[in-house]
Amino acid sequence: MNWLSLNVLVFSPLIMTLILLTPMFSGHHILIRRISKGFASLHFVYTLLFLVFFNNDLTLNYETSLKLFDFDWLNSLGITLSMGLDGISLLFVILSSFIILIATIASKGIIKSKQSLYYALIFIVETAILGVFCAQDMFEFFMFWELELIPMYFLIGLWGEESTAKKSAMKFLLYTFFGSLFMLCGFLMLYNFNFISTNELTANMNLIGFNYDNVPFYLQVFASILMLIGFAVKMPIIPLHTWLPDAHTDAPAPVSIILAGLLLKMGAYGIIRFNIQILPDAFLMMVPYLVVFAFINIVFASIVAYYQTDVKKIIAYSSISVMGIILLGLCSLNFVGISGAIFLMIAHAVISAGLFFIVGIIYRRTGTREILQLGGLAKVMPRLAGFTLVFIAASIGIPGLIVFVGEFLVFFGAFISTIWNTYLIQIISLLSITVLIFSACYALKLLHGVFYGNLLERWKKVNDILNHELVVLLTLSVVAVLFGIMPMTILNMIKLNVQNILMAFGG
Amino acid sequence: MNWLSDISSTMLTELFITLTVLILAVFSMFYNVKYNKVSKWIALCGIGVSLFALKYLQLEPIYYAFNDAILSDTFTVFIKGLILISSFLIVLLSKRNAKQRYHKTFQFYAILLTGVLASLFIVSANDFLTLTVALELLSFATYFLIAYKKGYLSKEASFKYLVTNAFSTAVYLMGVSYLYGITGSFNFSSINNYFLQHSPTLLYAISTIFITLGLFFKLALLPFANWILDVYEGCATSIIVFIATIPKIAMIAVLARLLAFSLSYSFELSLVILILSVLTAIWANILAIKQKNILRLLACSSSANAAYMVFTLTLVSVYNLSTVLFYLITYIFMNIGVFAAIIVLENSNYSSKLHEFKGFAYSNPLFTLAFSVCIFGLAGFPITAGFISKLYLFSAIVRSGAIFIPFLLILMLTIVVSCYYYTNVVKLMFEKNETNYNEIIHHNAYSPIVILYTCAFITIIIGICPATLIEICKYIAYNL
Amino acid sequence: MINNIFNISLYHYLILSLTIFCIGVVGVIIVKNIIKILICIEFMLTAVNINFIAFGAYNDSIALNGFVFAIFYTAIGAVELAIGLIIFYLMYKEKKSIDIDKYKELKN
Amino acid sequence: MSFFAENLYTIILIPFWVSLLFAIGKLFGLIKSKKIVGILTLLSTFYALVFSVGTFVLTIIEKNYILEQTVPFLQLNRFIFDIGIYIDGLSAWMILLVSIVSLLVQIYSYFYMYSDNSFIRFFIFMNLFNASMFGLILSPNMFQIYVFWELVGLCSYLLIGFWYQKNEVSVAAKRAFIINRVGDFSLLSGIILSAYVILTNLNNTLNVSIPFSNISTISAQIYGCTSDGIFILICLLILLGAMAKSAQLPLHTWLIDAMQGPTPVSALIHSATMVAAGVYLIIRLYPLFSLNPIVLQIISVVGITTALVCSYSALTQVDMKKILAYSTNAQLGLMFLAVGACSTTIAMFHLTAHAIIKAMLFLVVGVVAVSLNHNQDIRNAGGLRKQLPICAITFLIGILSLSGILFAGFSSKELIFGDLIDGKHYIYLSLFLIVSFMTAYYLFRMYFYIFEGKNKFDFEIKEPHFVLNLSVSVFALIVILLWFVLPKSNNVLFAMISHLIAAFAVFTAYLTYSQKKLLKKIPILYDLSINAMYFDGVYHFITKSYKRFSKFLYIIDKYIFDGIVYFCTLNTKMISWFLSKIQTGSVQAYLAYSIFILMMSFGGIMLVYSLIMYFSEVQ
Repeated sequence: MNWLSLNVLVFSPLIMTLILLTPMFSGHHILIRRISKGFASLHFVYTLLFLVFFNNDLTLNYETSLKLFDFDWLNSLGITLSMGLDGISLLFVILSSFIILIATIASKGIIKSKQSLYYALIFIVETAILGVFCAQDMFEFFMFWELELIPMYFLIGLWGEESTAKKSAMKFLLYTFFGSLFMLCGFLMLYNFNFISTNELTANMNLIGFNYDNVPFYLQVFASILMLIGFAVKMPIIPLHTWLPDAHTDAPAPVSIILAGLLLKMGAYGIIRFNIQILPDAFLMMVPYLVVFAFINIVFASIVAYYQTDVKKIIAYSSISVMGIILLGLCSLNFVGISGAIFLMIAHAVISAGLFFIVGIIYRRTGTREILQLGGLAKVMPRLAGFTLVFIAASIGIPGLIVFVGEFLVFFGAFISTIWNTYLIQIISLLSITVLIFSACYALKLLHGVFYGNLLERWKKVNDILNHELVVLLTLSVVAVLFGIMPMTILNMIKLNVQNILMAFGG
Repeated sequence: MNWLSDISSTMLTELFITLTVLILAVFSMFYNVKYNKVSKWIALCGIGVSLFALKYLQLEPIYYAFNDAILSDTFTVFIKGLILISSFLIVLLSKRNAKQRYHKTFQFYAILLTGVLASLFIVSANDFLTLTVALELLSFATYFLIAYKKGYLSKEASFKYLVTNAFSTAVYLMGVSYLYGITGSFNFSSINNYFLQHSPTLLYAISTIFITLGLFFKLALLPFANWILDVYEGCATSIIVFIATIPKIAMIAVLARLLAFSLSYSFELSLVILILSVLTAIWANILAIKQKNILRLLACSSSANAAYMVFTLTLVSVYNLSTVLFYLITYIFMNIGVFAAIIVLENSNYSSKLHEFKGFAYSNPLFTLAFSVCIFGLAGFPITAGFISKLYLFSAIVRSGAIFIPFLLILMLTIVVSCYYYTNVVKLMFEKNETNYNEIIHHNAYSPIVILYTCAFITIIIGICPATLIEICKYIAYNL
Repeated sequence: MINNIFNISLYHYLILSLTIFCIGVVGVIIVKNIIKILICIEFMLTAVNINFIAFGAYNDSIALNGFVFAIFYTAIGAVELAIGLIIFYLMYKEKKSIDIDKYKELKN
Repeated sequence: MSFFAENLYTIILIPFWVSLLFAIGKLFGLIKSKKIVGILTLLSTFYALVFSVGTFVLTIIEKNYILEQTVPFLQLNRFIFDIGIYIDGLSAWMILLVSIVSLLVQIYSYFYMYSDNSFIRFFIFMNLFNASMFGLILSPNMFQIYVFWELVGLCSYLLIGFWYQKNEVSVAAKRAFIINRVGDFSLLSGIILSAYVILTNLNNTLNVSIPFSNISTISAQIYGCTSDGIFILICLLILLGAMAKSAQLPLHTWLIDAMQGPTPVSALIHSATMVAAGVYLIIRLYPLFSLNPIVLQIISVVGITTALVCSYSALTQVDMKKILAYSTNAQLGLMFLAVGACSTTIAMFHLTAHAIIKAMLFLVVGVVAVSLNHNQDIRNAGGLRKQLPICAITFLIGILSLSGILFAGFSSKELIFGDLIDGKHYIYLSLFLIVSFMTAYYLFRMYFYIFEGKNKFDFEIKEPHFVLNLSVSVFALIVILLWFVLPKSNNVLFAMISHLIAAFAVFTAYLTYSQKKLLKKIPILYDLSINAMYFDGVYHFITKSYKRFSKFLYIIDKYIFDGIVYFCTLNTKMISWFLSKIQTGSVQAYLAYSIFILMMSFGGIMLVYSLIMYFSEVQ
């Protein structure tokens, strides 16, 4: 088991970037595409090996502190590049490597220019995301968090289809940068709390601890709010979400697969790691407000999604509402709610990847994403219609598919959470179940707008999906059905971690 | 009076620099156009020798020479080393500018080295007299350097620099006179002892404010910040590198020493400096958005970074000084890298307008990579040294007390604005250039492109493993 | 000796230097003629000198630091003004006018 | 015999695997001939029929035979949600009924849909529906009911929107699915609320969703420990779910839209099996509902009002399938009434009778429509008695039984009538009689229009496929057989009254059939009936206001959240423009700014200093 090293896992995509950027690949695109697909699948297999050796009864922590050129990163400040995996982060590592594999396969027909730079940037983003999920150190978490900003900026800006691609890429960059700086301020306050109480500098997430006498409660709440702003920007919570619809509509399909699949999850993962684990009392005090935000997120986004005419905007707003459900799950602070939220994160990643890929296929063939101009494509593309039906049903929450289990657990957990004696959370979770109706409205509008109804003249000659697209859609739908029917495989993995998360709340 | 031991332990480097200046001055009278290449080499080996001489200076206990006029300790030696290294790079970069006026290359390097000499003196000054004289010498050198470039613009820039500088030195001297009035002596340590016995009055607060605001001129902080935009646009690029680096290092060293003892007595001073530096950060960053010329943009960024450094300096704790030093070093290297890139562009005669940058990513990728690494370093993105320095800076601000967090949040907003205009530059390079296929010609001067790649490499290396550099800064800061 | 007769104290000098300083400052800002601006700068510098000499005389009559500083600084002030004139001359060749508002090429 | 009961769960899995097989076959284009598809589906339903007959016989032999096989689907540390099967008298009976009807309808639909080009897709959805319907009936607890509840809703959406090329078909499917989702929402919240009550008050039980094995004990505990308000809320939420599924009053319009689907679909799903699921759920939860009389009252009121409204609006309909849809609505209302006022067994009898009859009527209408080349308007279909004799006879048998004159319908209605009298619900009784009058009227009116008089069409009618006639006649046979099976209370009073009402209804139907202009005399009532009490208008208004609301929210999102961000950027750009403007380039301006800042800092210092002096004196 010693050859399973986290450093290889996290930094191998970075090395792949360097290989791709060397001039020897500049000419032939097919070779670049094949190599990156091969590497992505190799990397996915490697992450699965971690799964094999991960015995989920004890939280096996791969505590390895990275020694780069034998210099500890910032040892004098107590900041070490230490990576570690436990149940939740292993789950997300596998998810991110799977989504990146899907994205590389999916970008076959869609990316036509500057392939080597494109795949290089994709692998930098992969390192950043893996780094975020493996980081054990606060500032390392922050570094990887910021590392994916520039590549994503260029991915959206240079390969975006619309004319406003550059503008929305800049909006994405500034918004997330703004959020991450607030998060950094929160980390620094935590770092300072720890120094005040234990008088030795350490930024390691597990060792951070402060006794309550010399750190006043209002400072803890202030730090928690600052961190929450950073995570709220990334996992869009309503007032700070305006970057998502623009970034999605202008990004090419594989990039928005990564954006929707993984980047939104980093926000939620951050809340679990920092707000719930390190500052439990502050989080407890903020729960009622967060629950209200979650409710607004769920209902507002799903109703707004109904009005959109651009297909990608509908899916973008739907992912905002699902992230609202995840936030509701996290705020329920009981075993069912949190494991439901984590399960829903995995489920939403798979489903939104599928939906964005389908939109990519449609855009590639018809050149437009407006519902008004599309229509009746089912006659011309029956197989794509079949797959869209599976993914739309999944995104609504039809049982037997992956999202239903997550949503059911979250609503159930939120309803029975006894954190606050007032019935606030019960009323709000009851009201947020209405999302079933609103999500059905926009999902059906999407399905009928694009596939049913009368076929326009110009889309007569459009051909059905090719085999590489079929492979992607088939794998995604098999995963959706498999974990929809047997959800316990995932829930068992994170059982132990959720329990010790809830230790602080007497869970 | 063992003035010989005084010189050997404190002023060896200044000695060698004065020697090279004299040699250059003498040669400038005899040799004309033919031997101007020699002048560069004389300057370089002069700086090399003085760098080598640094080793002999007194490190451990503070050595006061010439009855407390000059002092030398690890801090001054380190700063002198930094000044000499950056002056070495400047001389390398300024080959093309110097060559414009063939008969004047010797004079150019002579004046340049006098500027370096003046800043060495500023760093090691221990009383206001030597400090004022050295400051004036530095300003004289900068007047001529700015006015060096052909054409009217550099003359106007130099005149503006002169008038504002005169004004700021007047303010600075008014402060010094009042301080002299109170304490009766110019020497830093005696002033310090004076205030150990007597409690500081309002007059003391006013005088220290006058002094620091006067010193803000060279750092281009708010009271006297407007000149920087015009001077950066007006004078030759290598001179901008000189103005951007050497006076800044000297001023930071002087401010570190002055504020170390004066801050503890008057909290109004720290209040004024905090507010002014935050205002400068806001002013500079917002002004930079609209700039169409890369040089004016870098002017705003240099005044913004100076503001961040001064902000952290005023938070009373030794821990902050090491962060400021680290920030200073990384900033200097990234700045020189960016300016080297601009000099490379000017050598292949592109103007410094921003829209000239279009399409570089596709014509010469390696140049764009190095240039964007330096720019992202300035902006503070992950792998680069800028990220580590900003992170270290913020941890110092938060460490020195929760009261400074609102200030920190404002600084963070300005950093977001700065990230906009830095990324804007890089974005332009990736846009398609509809006109010609712009290729960069290196044949006439290889040193700028080499310096650019070295600076980019240094930023990446410091970004990845900054532990050693932070250890050095910590060691220096602790025994100021 | 004169100070005791007319009992001129330190503060009279300080007030004198402050007034000259303010005149210099106002002059630099108001006046349009460049030569006059340079002269006003000289005003400010001499005001500082007066300050030094006054403090030197009243407080620190033994060490004479103030006087040394004043001597040094008069020289430096003169050099500065000389350089100011040189640069003004170089500018003048171009614009042929003495009015400062002509020299506003570098802006916004 | 117990072999059938033990592995009854296979009847859920087999149709699921068959539909998956067809889906993969269609995806990769492996299916060559339509025969395999037909054979496989018929085999799976026949297999289900054999097993359900076996279990039904088992339940009859051993009195109250109960079998529960469950496997945990979700096991979080303290909560268990499990999936499996639960067999008792009620579910065995329901399984038998559903499998019989589905077998016959599938035989019929094999020949009916043979000419359709997306034939395989039809049978994918058909098998999926079978699997989820069996799962719903056999579910051991409320969680599994909800799971299959949504799946059944999805299948009905897919089958309604089968011919998606036409716009109004896809709109109808969309509307049906949304209204079903409203039902699912209320059912889910009901389940979660009851689970919350179970958990907080009696937290010893592990299984949080209400298991049907000890439904009575758990419902007693729930009733015991909750206030009346919450108890009624739980029952209402679950009831609303059932009402959406069986198209009761507020949510009944989707059943009318469902007629856009192919006729076998309406026969199987929208008349016999799926709509009965709501009634089945209420019967299953009868121990819970019966604890509080108000709930039963609500059920019966809902039932009777739906019956009245729908039968009234069926009087003047013109479309064959629409009339039958309204009649299904009305009969379901009667079943609700039976559950609310009489007893669950009577409701079950009426349910079975109605399922068989309505399926037969739909199949007959299917044949008639096909022979009139898909024209479903009764006005231009006259005198078919001569061309389609078997259809006429079976249609007549169906009408007679449904309007309570002869055969199965008579006995079930008689039981309801008898129980209403015993229970002394005279208001319900009178309304019940009005409803049966109206049913008799519109059924016979339909009969006269289609099968009597001279045929008002010119083309030649081809003889329908013999199997279609065969399956319809088998249904007729079962209807007659049922008459003997169902218990007869043979109270003469009901026989006399119902025959009288039916005769009067037939007479009025014939009267309005012969003189068309008679109806024009009462325009208001006629309009009220023709467009079904303007419920469609209400739903149209709701959808329009939802569109406007989402537009309003989008405007908020665009101009407030995005607006603020845009405002900030605009602001900074403006300030930067202003700042670059005040950089006028004149040295004097620069010095003026610096003096201004100097003065400000000094003013600030003076102010701060004086404040400190003031405060230090004050202490």
